[in-house]
Amino acid sequence: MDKMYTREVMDHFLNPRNVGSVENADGVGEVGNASCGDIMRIEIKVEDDKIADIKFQTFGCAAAIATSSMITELVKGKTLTEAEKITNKKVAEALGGLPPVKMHCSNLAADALKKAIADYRERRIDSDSSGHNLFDRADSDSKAFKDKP
Amino acid sequence: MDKMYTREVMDHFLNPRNVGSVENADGVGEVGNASCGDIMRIEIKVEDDKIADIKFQTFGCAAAIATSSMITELVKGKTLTEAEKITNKKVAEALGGLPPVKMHCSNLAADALKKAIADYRERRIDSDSSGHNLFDRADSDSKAFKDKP
Amino acid sequence: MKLVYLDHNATTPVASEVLEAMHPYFREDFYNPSSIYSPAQKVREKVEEARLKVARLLNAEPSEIVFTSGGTEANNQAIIGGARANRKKGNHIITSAIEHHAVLDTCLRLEKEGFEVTVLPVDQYGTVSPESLQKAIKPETVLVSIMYANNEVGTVQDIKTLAHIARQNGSLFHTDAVQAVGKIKVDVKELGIDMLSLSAHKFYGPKGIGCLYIKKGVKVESLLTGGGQENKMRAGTENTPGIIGLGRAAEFILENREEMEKRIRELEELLRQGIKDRIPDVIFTGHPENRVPGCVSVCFKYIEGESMLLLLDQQGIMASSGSACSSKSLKASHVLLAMGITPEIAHGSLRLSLGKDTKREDIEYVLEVLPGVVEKLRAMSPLYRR
Amino acid sequence: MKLVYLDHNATTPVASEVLEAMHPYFREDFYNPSSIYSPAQKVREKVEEARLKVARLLNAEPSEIVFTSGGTEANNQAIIGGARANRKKGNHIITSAIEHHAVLDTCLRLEKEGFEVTVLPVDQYGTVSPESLQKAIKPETVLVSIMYANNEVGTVQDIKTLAHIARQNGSLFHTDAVQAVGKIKVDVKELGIDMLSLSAHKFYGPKGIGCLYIKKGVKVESLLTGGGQENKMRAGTENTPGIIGLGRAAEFILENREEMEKRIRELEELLRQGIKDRIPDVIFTGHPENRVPGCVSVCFKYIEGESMLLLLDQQGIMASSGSACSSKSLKASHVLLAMGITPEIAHGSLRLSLGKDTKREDIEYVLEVLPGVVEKLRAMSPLYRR
Ligand SMILES: Cc1ncc(COP(=O)(O)O)c(C=O)c1O
Ligand SMILES: Cc1ncc(COP(=O)(O)O)c(C=O)c1O
Ligand code: FES
Ligand code: FES
Repeated sequence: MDKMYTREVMDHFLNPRNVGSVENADGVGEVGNASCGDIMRIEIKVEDDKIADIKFQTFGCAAAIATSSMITELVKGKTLTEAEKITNKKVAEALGGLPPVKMHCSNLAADALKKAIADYRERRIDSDSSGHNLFDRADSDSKAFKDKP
Repeated sequence: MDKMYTREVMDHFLNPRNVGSVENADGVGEVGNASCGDIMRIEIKVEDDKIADIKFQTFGCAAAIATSSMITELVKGKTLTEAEKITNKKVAEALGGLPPVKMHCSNLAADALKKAIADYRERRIDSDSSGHNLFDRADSDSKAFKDKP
Repeated sequence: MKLVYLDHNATTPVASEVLEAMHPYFREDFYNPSSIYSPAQKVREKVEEARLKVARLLNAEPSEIVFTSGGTEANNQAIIGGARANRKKGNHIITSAIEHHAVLDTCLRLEKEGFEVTVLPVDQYGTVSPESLQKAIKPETVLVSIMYANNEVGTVQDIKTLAHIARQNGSLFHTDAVQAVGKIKVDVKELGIDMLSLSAHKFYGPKGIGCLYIKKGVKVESLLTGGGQENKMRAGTENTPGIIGLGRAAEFILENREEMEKRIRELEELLRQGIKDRIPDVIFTGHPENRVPGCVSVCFKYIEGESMLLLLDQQGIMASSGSACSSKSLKASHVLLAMGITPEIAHGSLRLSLGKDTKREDIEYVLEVLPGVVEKLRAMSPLYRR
Repeated sequence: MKLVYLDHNATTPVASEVLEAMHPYFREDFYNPSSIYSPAQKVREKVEEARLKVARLLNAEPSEIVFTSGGTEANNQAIIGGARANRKKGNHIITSAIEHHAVLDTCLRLEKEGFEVTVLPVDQYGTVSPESLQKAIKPETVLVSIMYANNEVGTVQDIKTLAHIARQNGSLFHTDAVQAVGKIKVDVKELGIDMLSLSAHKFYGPKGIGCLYIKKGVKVESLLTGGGQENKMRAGTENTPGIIGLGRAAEFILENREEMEKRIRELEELLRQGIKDRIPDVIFTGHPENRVPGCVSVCFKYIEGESMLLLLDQQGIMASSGSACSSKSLKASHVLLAMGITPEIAHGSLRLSLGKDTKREDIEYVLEVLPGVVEKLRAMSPLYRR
């Protein structure tokens, strides 16, 4: 008895913004689980404490893809503090709402972003103190890649 | 899932033969029960041990009416011994069969006839020995008339 | 031969508007409404639109409507599902002596499962008295199921008062409104009931579809398990043409019922008066006033119903009877017997039920034919004294 | 936009012959077949004629056919009714891991009522091995219910052998043949089964009607109680247009199935080969040979089903998926999981099911569109390494 997706959801699903990965990302967040049918990965480039670039990759349903796309649009250019304030609810609202059964996957987007920001912050501390290679780390962070057959 | 009535049943129901009562009947048989929805009354006139006249009255469904009509046709002119041999099955067969749910009311016809013959025989003994008025007896035999509001 | 259909309580023809509304969903828009692609989603919308229309007819919310395969399933669902889901409250069920078998037999089935069943009596008009319910109800009463309008005699119950008694006692109240919907105004909120059954084919919708209204918050176990359709309340691929037809029929009733009722009541009066004037020894059954429109239930003394129906059929008149002889049971109508009518008289019952297309000339034709039929059978009857 | 319907396992359009056969029974011959007057008796004859046609399709006797509101009700009726009526034999039920929810959930409901339920596993092709049944069956086994053909992957079981094992043990054998009837030959006598469910809308009949075959002498409790229709096995006013439509669809299948099967199998092969040739990293699911015609079930690695369906829908292609994301559950298809497919891969499942009206150009169109859809989603997927 659900309504199908809103026009905004369909727009972001069919024409997703900011798909892909950021070269030399400063922060990477990945949430979800392939066995549950959804994985969302967000990579950010940070300049002046602002999100200068952001890309996503998503394995999941149309709602998952649309929320990923929408959140990248919402936070691009924002300061990290502003970006962190984005809630799952805000993303869903920006999409004109999501069907109740799809709320669970909309939760992924804000979580992935927060994780990416946290990763960025952590790396700064790490690199400040130990100078690890950032790129290596981002890559090994992905559980999904390890699962890949 | 029953078939409806055969052509013969409908013919005897729509154009029942020998409806009514026999004046100064020699034997009367009544079976059934108004509360069960069926009463069959057969009156006979006997001459030379043969059924010279026979009439029926029936309160009941089409099958009850048709079997009454059919049995009167089957036994008219027959000797009492021949008439007594008529079974309910024979009547049903003569009608080309009856739906299974209607078998119970087809049982009435042969029973009513047997009762009429038995009544005739009994009266002969009675009248031989005690000379009771036959007509009175026939009338008081009817339970149904007493029930009548 | 002239055909006169006076058996609208048995079933009704699908209204042309309704059939037209159903038509596209057999072949063109045949999609499964649970499918994800847009043509199927359009069918889903139509299903939800139908739900809204049914809800509107009953003054309910769309989410309170569960589509079923008809009145029988709705009644089974309400009684079995309602009783089982609320067993903790108790194991006592109350119903009435004049219910349709879909209610009565279902209650008796629950009796075998350990429920206690009280069957309330009715008066000579077929009315259940609120006092008898008040007396019978007890803390363990899980469910009360009393029909809105009776199918044989048309008597309408005071559902509002009965439901109030149930509610005061914390018992669920269900009503079988199969014979009420389409004939009289039905407002679930005003009645204050928990569940209501209806069946589309009784009001110019298609056969094989109906619904159960379940008030928000009322717990009912589903009867059929499977694919999770109807909000997990009724499994099975949706009968989309049926549902859409039911919706359209509901709309039709909402728009036309009052005008129809007026016209039908007039013709009914004509028929009643005509029978009274022309045929002696008749007994009209059902409540003298609280009756659905169009139901003329009458017993002709000394004769039996099936024979009457067949003679009427010979002349193109279609009707029904509560006589056992016209059914597969051997007992006369439990409804008439419960009203205190003797079996003998009950066997002579005839039900003439009028509908939206019944015309004055139909009634006149029946009044021409019926006296002869009755006379012919009475002439054959050993119970009748000329 | 070109529309290509490849979801015939979900539902099928009513064949024009079938709709035509149903048509008179909505309005003109709308009579209740339980009524006594001749126009109603003519409808009764048509209902019995339909029963005969269905019986003929299955090689059963007409008296062994009970009409229901669909496959779900038939399954519920068979399992609940069969288990309850034969409880004295024992309280153990056997089913398989790949059943439709109408079977699986119903067995689980009986589990709550005190029955013990064994769910047999399947191999990678979705086949239930006779050995596993032989091992699981015991004196207390009342009922074995194993589906004939699976709705998601099309695998056909060796019902004859499985039924033989049940019979040897004195257990009832039921098969959900909803996806088999219309696609392959079904002969209840040859199979030696006790009960079989089918649903009209899966083979060009209407929605909301189906039937349960119950072998003569097999005791089954009725599910719906009420008016005594269907020889007391299924209460409720008969859905006459539905029943007559089911009968006509059965006749249609009897006449056309073989030719249809041949044509559909050819197109199916074209589709399979085309997918193999054009798209890397695909896994075809279901049995390589024992499969109903027209069911192409395939998993595309690294992507998810619902997104695929919606992109296909954008181009007019209608299909389905066993992905949880396209359903209301959160688990991937229990069928694919039972076959040992990992959840990750199961989420990328697509089912393309062909039907009688599928054309070569439809397949060609899908082969044009599908690679792009898969590629677009893979490009977005974090699981996919270009
Ligand atoms: C294998 C199987 N069994 C049962 C059903 C249920 O049939 P229906 O939805 O017609 O009740 C379906 C289809 O939905 C099915 O594919
Ligand atoms: C009062 C009443 N309840 C229930 C039913 C059952 O409805 P259906 O036959 O549509 O299942 C009927 C009619 O048959 C009825 O008159
Ligand atoms: S990713 Fe599965 S429901 Fe959205
Ligand atoms: S007299 Fe009642 S069934 Fe024949």
